[in-house]
Amino acid sequence: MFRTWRQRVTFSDIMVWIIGLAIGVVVVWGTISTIQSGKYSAESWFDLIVKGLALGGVYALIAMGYTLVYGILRMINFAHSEVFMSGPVTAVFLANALAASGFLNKQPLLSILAIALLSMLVSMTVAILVERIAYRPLRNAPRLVPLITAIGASFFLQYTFRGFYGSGFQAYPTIDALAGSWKIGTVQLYKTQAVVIMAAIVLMFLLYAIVMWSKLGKAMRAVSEDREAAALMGIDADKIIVFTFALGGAAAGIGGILYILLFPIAHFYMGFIPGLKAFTAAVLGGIGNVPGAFLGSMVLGLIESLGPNLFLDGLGIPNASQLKDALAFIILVFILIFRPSGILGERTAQTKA
Amino acid sequence: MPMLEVNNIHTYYGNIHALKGVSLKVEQGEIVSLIGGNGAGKTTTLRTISGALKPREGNIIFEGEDLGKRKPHQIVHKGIAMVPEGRRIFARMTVMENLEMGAYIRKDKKKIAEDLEWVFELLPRLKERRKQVGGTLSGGEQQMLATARALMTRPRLLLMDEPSMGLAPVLVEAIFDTIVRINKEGTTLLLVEQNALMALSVANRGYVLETGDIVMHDTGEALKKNEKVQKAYLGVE
Amino acid sequence: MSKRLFVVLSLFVAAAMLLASCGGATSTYTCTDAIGCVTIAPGDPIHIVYALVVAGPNESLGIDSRNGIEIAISDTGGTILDHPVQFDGEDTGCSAEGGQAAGTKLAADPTIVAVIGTNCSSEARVAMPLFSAAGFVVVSPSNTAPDLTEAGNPNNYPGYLRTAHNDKVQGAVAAEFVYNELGLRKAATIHDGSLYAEKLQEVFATHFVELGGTITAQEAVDPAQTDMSSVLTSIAAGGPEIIYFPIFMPAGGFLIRQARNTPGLEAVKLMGADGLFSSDVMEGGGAEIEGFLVSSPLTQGAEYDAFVAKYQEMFGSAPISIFHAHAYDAYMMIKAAIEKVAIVQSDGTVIIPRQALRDAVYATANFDGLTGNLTCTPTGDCADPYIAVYEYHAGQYPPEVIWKP
Amino acid sequence: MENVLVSKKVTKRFGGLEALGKVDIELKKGAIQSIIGPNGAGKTTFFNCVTGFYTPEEGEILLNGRNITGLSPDRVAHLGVSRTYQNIRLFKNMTAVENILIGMHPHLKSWLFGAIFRDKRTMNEEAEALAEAKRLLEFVALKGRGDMLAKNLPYGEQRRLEIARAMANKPHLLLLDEPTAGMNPSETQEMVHFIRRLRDVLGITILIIEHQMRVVMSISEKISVLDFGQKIAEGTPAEIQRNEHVIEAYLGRGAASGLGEAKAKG
Amino acid sequence: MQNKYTDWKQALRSGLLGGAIIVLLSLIGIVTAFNKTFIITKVLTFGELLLLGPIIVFSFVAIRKAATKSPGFLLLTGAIAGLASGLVLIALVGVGQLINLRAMFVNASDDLYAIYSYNQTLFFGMILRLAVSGLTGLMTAGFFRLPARIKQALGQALLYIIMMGLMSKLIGTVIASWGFVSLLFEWMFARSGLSIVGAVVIFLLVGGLTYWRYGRPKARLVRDPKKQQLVRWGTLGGLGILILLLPSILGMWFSEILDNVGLFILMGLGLNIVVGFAGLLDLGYVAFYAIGAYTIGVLTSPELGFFNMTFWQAFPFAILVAVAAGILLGLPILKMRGDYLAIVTLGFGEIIRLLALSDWLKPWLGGTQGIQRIAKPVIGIGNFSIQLESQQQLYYLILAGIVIVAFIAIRLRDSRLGRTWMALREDEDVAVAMGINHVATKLTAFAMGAIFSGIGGTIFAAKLGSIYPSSFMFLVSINILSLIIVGGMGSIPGVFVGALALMGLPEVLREFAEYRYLFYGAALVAMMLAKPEGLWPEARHKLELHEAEAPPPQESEPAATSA
Repeated sequence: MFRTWRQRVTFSDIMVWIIGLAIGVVVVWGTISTIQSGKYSAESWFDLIVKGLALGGVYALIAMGYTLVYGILRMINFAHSEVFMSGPVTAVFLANALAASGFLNKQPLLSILAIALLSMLVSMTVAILVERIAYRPLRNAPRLVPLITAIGASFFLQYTFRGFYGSGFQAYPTIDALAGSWKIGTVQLYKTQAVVIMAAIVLMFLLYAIVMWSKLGKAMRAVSEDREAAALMGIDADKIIVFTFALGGAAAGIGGILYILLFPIAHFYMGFIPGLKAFTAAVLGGIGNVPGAFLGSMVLGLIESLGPNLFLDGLGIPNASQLKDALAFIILVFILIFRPSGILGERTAQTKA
Repeated sequence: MPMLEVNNIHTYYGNIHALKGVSLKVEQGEIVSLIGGNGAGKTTTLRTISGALKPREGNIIFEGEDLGKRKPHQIVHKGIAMVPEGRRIFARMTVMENLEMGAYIRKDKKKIAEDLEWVFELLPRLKERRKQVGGTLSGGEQQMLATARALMTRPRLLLMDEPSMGLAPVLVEAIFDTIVRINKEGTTLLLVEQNALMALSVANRGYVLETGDIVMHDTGEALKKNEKVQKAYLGVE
Repeated sequence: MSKRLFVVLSLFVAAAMLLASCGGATSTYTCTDAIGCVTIAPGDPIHIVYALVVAGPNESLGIDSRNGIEIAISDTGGTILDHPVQFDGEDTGCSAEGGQAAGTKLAADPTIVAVIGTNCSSEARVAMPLFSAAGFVVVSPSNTAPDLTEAGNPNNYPGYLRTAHNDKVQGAVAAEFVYNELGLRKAATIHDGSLYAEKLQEVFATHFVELGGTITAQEAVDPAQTDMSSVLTSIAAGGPEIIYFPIFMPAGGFLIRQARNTPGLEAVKLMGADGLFSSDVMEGGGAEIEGFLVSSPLTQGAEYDAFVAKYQEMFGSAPISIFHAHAYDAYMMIKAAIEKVAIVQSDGTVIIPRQALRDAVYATANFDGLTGNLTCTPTGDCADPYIAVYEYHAGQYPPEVIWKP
Repeated sequence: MENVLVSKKVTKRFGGLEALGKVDIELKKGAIQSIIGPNGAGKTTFFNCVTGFYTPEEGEILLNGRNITGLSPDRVAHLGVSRTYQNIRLFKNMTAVENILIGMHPHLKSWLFGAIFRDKRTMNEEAEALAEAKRLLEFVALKGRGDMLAKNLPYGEQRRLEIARAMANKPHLLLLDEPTAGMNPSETQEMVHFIRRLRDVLGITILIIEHQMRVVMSISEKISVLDFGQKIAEGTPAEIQRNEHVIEAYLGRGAASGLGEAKAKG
Repeated sequence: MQNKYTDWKQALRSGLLGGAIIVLLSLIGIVTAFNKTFIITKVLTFGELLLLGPIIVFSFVAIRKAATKSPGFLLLTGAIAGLASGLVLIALVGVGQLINLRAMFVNASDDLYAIYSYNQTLFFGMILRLAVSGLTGLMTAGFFRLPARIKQALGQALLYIIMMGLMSKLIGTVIASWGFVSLLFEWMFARSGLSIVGAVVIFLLVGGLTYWRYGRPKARLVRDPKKQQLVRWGTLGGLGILILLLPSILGMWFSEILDNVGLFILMGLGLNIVVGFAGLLDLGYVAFYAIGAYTIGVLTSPELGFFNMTFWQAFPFAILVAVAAGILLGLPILKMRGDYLAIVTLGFGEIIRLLALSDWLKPWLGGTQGIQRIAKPVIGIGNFSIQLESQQQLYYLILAGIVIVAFIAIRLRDSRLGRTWMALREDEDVAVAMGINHVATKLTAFAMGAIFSGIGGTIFAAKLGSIYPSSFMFLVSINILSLIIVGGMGSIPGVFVGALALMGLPEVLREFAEYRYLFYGAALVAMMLAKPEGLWPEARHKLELHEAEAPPPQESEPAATSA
């Protein structure tokens, strides 16, 4: 047994384990010393967890777009961050108009639904247009070519919306119904966060249901497995691909409104960072996998929110939150070292050979 | 009027001239076998009929209608289904989901349920496994599933590409039994086979394809007795 | 191909010689300026350019400044000394390499009289050697790094001036205000990784400690960051009485909103700098804006209100960032200096001696601008050191002045 | 004679599924041996275990007496094991010669330094390798096809090129996964001769997975039959054809009797 | 009749689409922004061209698609398309009069409407606009009817005028640096755009030449192969000399562009090894660039004061550090496949930037304030040494770097190592089964890439003299990746072409100020749609793509399980 073990392990494996172990040790050590120092109260931790989950919920909705498109076309839709952006930067005008007329605070639920609907429609339209113009003509091109058109489309969209609405910041109005918090024992639960988490969970379940149980969802999975075989069943792959983009776009558009509830400022450049994060989350969970996107997003949200204070603070690193993203990526590497296809990803490497 | 008429089609892969004027006919209710060596263009012929490839010349007429520029999924709507080479079932979907995909183009729920029963009766193994994920089925079961899936589209013409490939000899017989039964229940079949002996045994008529061209055409029995065919495809020396 | 090219070229040359021989007016003025003159023929425009970040993630800074200049041009009828003003320029990207590229391009154009820029101090450091060598006079509306105007510092180039406030001035004023006026003793700071914010909070912290206060934390965020919970929680652990974050929108808006929702920070005072003196802060901060303090030069009154109205009219939105007024003043200063030194000939030809122009700008004193009373130091700091502190109230813009020196 | 390959109770599981259960196979030096069995019986899994792609959960694999269980595939290749694939897996966008040169990888040494500076040793090595590659091409009757992209070769030639690539490693043990798949009877016959020649001329030990019973029966000295990951029979072709288990699980009555006829005729 | 009806609809649809695109461009703000940018001074502005261009394109499309080919009908088609576009514009103005579009679209200003209506009263102006639109469509149709020879001559001439007009400022900058020679050309250009005389001259010259050359076979100068060889060497030599003289010919500003292009060629060659040869999608290539730059910065800057080395003393360390980082990063990630590798490398790039930015490492790396006063390279010995400072001098350093790196890249491609990379790219499992140690092989590719990128970083640091974390954004990685794909994956000349196109383009597009990324994005999409295989693809890849569809997979295994 020992012999086989030694045969299997190479120098590089050992190095990788050392790196993994080092990350693990640093994280654990940091965590222990942070908790020992007692700098943060339990309320603070609870607050950070809730905020992390809310953020994760938003990421999850954006990540859906990446994961669905990846599943079906095996390509990273880099323009998705702009699909996400286009909804909220457009819907802000509706929101402000509603606020000005006083309708927003009279009928908050109805208003939010209207705003979300508009945001969803815009994002969906943009997603479909991008597919039609930048990706469809390149269906048979080498794998990386659509990646470049995606980047081009991303630039184009950013500056198109910048041109439309100007380069300033557009703030969303405050919704009174969502202001404030509930007190549970000693901890505060802010209404916005609670609403976002709930909405994200419900929406993710809805999306999951569409993908798993609806006829179109099943067709989508069929196309993603084998486009030609699906065509032999009478499934129009082009239509299904458009549907996929539309679904991903819609999720991103609604995600945009949830995002705006948390961070109520819209800007033409607002898509880049959440887009990147959501993409990371999708990979973390195992790209192409819907529950994976959800799980990955939640993990990422928690790491971002808790990470700097929990892992780094105790190590005496100043301005830990400046390294928030670095930490998130390091933990991504750490997870991928041990699960090379993401948390819920299929172990593709094994079935090949 | 024949059910399917393929007239002088030329198909290319890029610059490679794969089919050089293939013509064939399938009559209602027949089993027609297409045999030939590897690279002769058998699969290409089927892919051209099913719309996955476009012929540069020639036309394909099904029930009097030119399939011309139709896309594969539109051709399915016309009543042609195909069991592709290598089965290509949806490996991550369950048997039931695979069959549902077969019925994708159909709306009538009652009719679909009836057909499901019919398919299960035809291939009882699938009924036992209907909750199982396609990828975990054995090779023979996958072939059954692929056939059943194609039948769920309720085709009038079924194209089968190498149904016996990679199967144990014992299963090959079973598959051909099924083929004959499907035919008896009213589906016309166009069969591409490597296993020429079996293919010609069940076929009403057969075509021999060589380097993209039809070189021989006769009834199944006659071809089986043909000396050239025996030598080249049946391995009789 | 090459043959065709040859034919084209030879035809050009022939035609050109023909034309060149009939042109050629002679000038009656000989330039004696140490670094040369710009001659503007009758009817030709005076060329003033911007070197600002007008594309990319930081573009609102530059576009806003550029809008300020365009208002200044339009306010003065689009002319200087009866010559039209040609106003164009380059994007600098708020990065060193962008500054170098833009600087090189502009430096190659001898018709340029003056440059308004740059936005970011990193750009200035690489672009200034080029501008300076080309003989331009440069006035920056938003560079705040102290080294740029520090005597003897290699980054201080001749011809460089600014209407923006040196971090040293503003940071110190803010610290004094917090310590003396508010009477607070424990402060935390946040910067956003920009040169401006980092330096400003550093000056603030140093000064605050000198005065006898304590700095509980010096934190940082990413300007594109939206979720501030981890940084705020970390700051809350130190129990500060005030958080000073001299950063920009939108990160500033998020900090304002989220600070109140962080356990332990419900009652803390918040303070920003002129980077957060703009109307979007009102919207960005939402209901939490109440009581938010900023330090900023005194830009109030009818003049500024008229300016904002004009901005709205010309560009379809309220000012999108903060240095528009500084940029406006920069143009006005340059215009005044050109008018002072230019030699106008009888036929309308204008000759601008470059060194004299520089000297004239450096000599600006008691210039009445939107950002106060501008007087330039010999190293180029022109901003009015008169910095006030404002307090935001919900639904009221501009904010209320609560303290003047 | 010594055994080139010995597998002792090799077991491989995927999740709950047992793909191989305690499989014992021995391969004598210079033998041509076959594994048959229905699709999904674990034949290719066994190949993957031998070549190091899978690490068996239990059991040992010995190559020339050395335990190679769990060794990474590249190291197994260095020990002289080559294989071909059921569905041809050439480097499609590389030329035939380049494919063979890759097969020679374990025998070449030049690396970065040689690549950049092209010292004498590297140049010699490359020249020799090229000559050797051309010899191999000739051996598999692909002379003059060296500069064609692999994907542009006709099917039969691709099969032969794949074998040539496997041989470039100068293997002790060659694993062929359905070498006659998709060939017509006359092509198949050629392939059978060719495989024999490999063994007879070069002395390579060969293990084949094959579906065409005619080929299996005529070429193998010993046959192992796998079904559901279990070895259900082993023996000479004649023994296998008579084995009731095998007939029931795999061959079927018709095929078994058909083979008998063919044998009788041939 | 049926045909005519559909053609009608087609014309209307094309026209409306064209109009929609004009409205889009207007709302983005380009039309207003370039209303004062002349192509031909006082005659045609770029803004107006944007209003007419889509009409020309779409009426052209309508005419091309029309099934009926009678001349009269085609003219009508063009006019209809043009009028339809014009109507869309009128509709926009109409809506703009009714409601305040500007509350949402900042560019829907009165200025825009004034441009639409040629500064006339709204009513008269809109009629004028409609007429001009219709006329443009009609003229496009008329143009279509012209004999091919005239069509080509006219088309070429107009194209040249537009290009030269758009680029007039740039060309002006170059010409201005030529001293007295510049006088020969100055008359062609006005303050903005071409002068009228210039435009006429270009029109006559280009049009005339095209007309004259039309249909004539291309004259071969030399037929004798030996002489051809000579000519080829002569051309190469001439090209070499030209390359050496470029900075002096083009002046400082173009040298700056060339330097930037050169730096990206350097790095592109490196990334080409990683992505093009070895097939590893690396999205964090900027990390090594940053590492190279920061190593030089830390080692040479007197401001930090640790080492105060000279550039050349620090240079080997920079490369060592880059390689070490390449290996350190490579080890944990090279076992990951495809897109997992992509995201982790992306993360690595960000980690490096964030560390450089962090206050934690500020004492060593300068944090936000960056590192200043980085040493410039000095070449020569003793009294005969010069410090490479200006962009024109640094050009030669970069050029030397490119020559060495390109040489190495070519050698690597044609070696056993290059072959091995290619095999890994094609089919990793099989390659490993052939005895290739994939980790070591990929690591070598990664390390080579890191070296080249590191070299790029050192030159970058020296060129700027000061570095800030903001120079090492994710966008840099994306740019380098884009350039090798635009150039043609795996192709070494492709890197040069790609770098020129992608790095040169945004610099040239500076003319468009804040809209340059918009044009850049559109150009990127257009380029890839037009040439998916890249501008200068590797011979092999060219083969691949031209055989549009691959032959059917010969596998018997279901494709899905192996994906």
